[in-house]
Amino acid sequence: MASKKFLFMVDKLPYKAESSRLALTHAIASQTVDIHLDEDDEMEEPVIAFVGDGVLNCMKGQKALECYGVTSLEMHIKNALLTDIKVLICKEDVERLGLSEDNLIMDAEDIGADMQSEIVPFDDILQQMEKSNHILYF
Amino acid sequence: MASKKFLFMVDKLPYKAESSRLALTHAIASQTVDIHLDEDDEMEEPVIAFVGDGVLNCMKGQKALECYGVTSLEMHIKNALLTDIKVLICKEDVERLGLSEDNLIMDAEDIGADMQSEIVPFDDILQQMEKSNHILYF
Amino acid sequence: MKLGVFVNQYTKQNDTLDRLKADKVGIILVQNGVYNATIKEKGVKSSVLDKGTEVYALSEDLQSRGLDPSGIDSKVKVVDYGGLVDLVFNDYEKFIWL
Amino acid sequence: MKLGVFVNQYTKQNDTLDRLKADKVGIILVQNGVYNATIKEKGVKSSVLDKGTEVYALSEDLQSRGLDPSGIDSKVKVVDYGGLVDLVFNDYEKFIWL
Amino acid sequence: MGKLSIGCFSSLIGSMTLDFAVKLAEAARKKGHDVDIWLSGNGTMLSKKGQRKFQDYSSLEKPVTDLIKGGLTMVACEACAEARGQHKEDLLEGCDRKSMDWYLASCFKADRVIHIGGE
Amino acid sequence: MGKLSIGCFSSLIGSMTLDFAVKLAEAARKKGHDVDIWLSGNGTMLSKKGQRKFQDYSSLEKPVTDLIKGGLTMVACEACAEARGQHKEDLLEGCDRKSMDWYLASCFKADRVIHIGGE
Repeated sequence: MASKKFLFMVDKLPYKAESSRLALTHAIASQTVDIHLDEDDEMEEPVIAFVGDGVLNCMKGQKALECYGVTSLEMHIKNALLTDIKVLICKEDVERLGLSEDNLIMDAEDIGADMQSEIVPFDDILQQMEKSNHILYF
Repeated sequence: MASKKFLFMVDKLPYKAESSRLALTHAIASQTVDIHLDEDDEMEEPVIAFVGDGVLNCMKGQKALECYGVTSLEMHIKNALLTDIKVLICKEDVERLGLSEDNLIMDAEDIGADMQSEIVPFDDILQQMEKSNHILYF
Repeated sequence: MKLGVFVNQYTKQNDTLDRLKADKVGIILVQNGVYNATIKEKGVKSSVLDKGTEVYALSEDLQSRGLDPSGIDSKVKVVDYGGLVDLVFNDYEKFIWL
Repeated sequence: MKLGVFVNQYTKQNDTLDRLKADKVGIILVQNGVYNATIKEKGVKSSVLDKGTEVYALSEDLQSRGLDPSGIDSKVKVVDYGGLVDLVFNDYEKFIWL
Repeated sequence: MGKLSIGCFSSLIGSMTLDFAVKLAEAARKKGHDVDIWLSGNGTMLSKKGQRKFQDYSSLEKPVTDLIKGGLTMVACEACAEARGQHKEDLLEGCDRKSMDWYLASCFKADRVIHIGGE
Repeated sequence: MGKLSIGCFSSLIGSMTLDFAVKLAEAARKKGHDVDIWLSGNGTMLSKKGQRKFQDYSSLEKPVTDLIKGGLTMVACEACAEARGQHKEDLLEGCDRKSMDWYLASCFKADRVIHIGGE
């Protein structure tokens, strides 16, 4: 039996490249990956890490649906939390950009998610890079 | 009778965005714009200015055709000179990037063009911006 | 020359923007350019705000990104698409999109 | 972790690249990333060259851009697509594309 | 009332740049201005008919079709479209295809030009 | 011999990123490796059949078709393609369309993954 771990990393800004949105939808697709795997293969719950200016994807109160008719990154991040994906936000970048937990999507309780986002030092993200079999850097 | 002047500016690198290529093909298309204009309208010979890292489009010896089967920016710039388009290259950026006339496409004599490129201070390009009716910034 | 400069990226530095010396340069923050209106990196506001005699930011793009209008630099005027059309026809003659 | 980092842009600064401390980081310059192998801005070579234990540049991308192989920093090994495939399978385990 | 020419060189969906162009055009039309839109490079993707609407992707076929019906002129670069496998039969209703000189002429006749480059 | 999965999220033509992916795949196939290519986001443009060849535009339909005939697997994201107006009948011969989980499974089974993000 093989077990593998994937890390999704995002350093692109939202609403300019499609990257951050696709990072989230691909990570969430891990829910249904089983149908393509051998019976004894298993994919571990993926981790998604926002680094660099990519942490701006995690800002609260995004009104993209109202303004442009397209789901917000906020909705995608909440869906990720709902599907028990670990969401990491790089502490150094949060501080550099003058942000705090108050500005960021730290949970998705409103849609019933238990999982919470975590603001962690880059070193923790580096550890995830080391532990993962593959890194999908969006 | 109306006479109008267009400035094409390029600050994007070659072979990453299609921008610089399209700047040149659009500028060269001014040759045939007459068919869409009123009889007494006239478009002045356009100017194309490379600024910022965009001056790297002007490097000599590009082998894009050999390596990737696609015409090089060098061929496009030479075609622009052949059609008497004024090609300006920003002096400040040429110097910043450690380039000189030796590295850059300064003429297209090999295909019979009389026009030569000119390395000029940004102030000259700013003057062109002021004199032009419209600026197409690629 | 009344030049309207669309800044569509959260950009730290742009050669052209740094060098512009038009009589009247207006900065129009759109798309990810709107982060320049609110984010203070290491406590310092974006240098883009110092370039133009006027600075505008598109409200729809601020809202989409969850940027709080109360956190916007006082120099920045917020406009919607309708206001942008008026700017384009009434206040500037030429535009560049950086 | 043997990490291969594709640098595909002529980039002045990248947060992730700055922070990497992998045991073996190899920098692979492709597309406009190859300018880092030759261009010295204001006489100073690109800081990207100091990040990896090994630095490679793709020959096809150097040639496409008219970059003179003789001007390439001595630290940089030039590889073609075939050489790149060997790097991918033999020298590194994971990759990121910046 | 004036005439605005918008050149779009940016790709569909991800960049939201075509969304910007379409919303700007809508607002300009509402105020009675004439608007031309030129699609070139990856921008020609907007001229492909049959774009399916999903909420996760920005979706522009409907607002663009409405704008064209209301008098906006939209033209795509023929060569850029063909190189992407978009042929005449793929073209959005009411949208035309021409060569690049059309865009220059549109700018020539315009009071204002907003040229939006590629990615 | 190993297996390489390449994910491409970048647009056709302008960026030359798909050219990079195709040339890397060619070189890997020549050395006997298995290669999967996943096209998502603007990368799905590569799965559109009928791309016309011009010398001013990079042109990939022929090399990609040859690679597929030679045993490479290429799959495009179905939703990303539909949102761009590319339907089943537009699909390049030999290329398939699936949902995103297919790519994750391809990476799962691969020895090496090169994931190339969007613009």
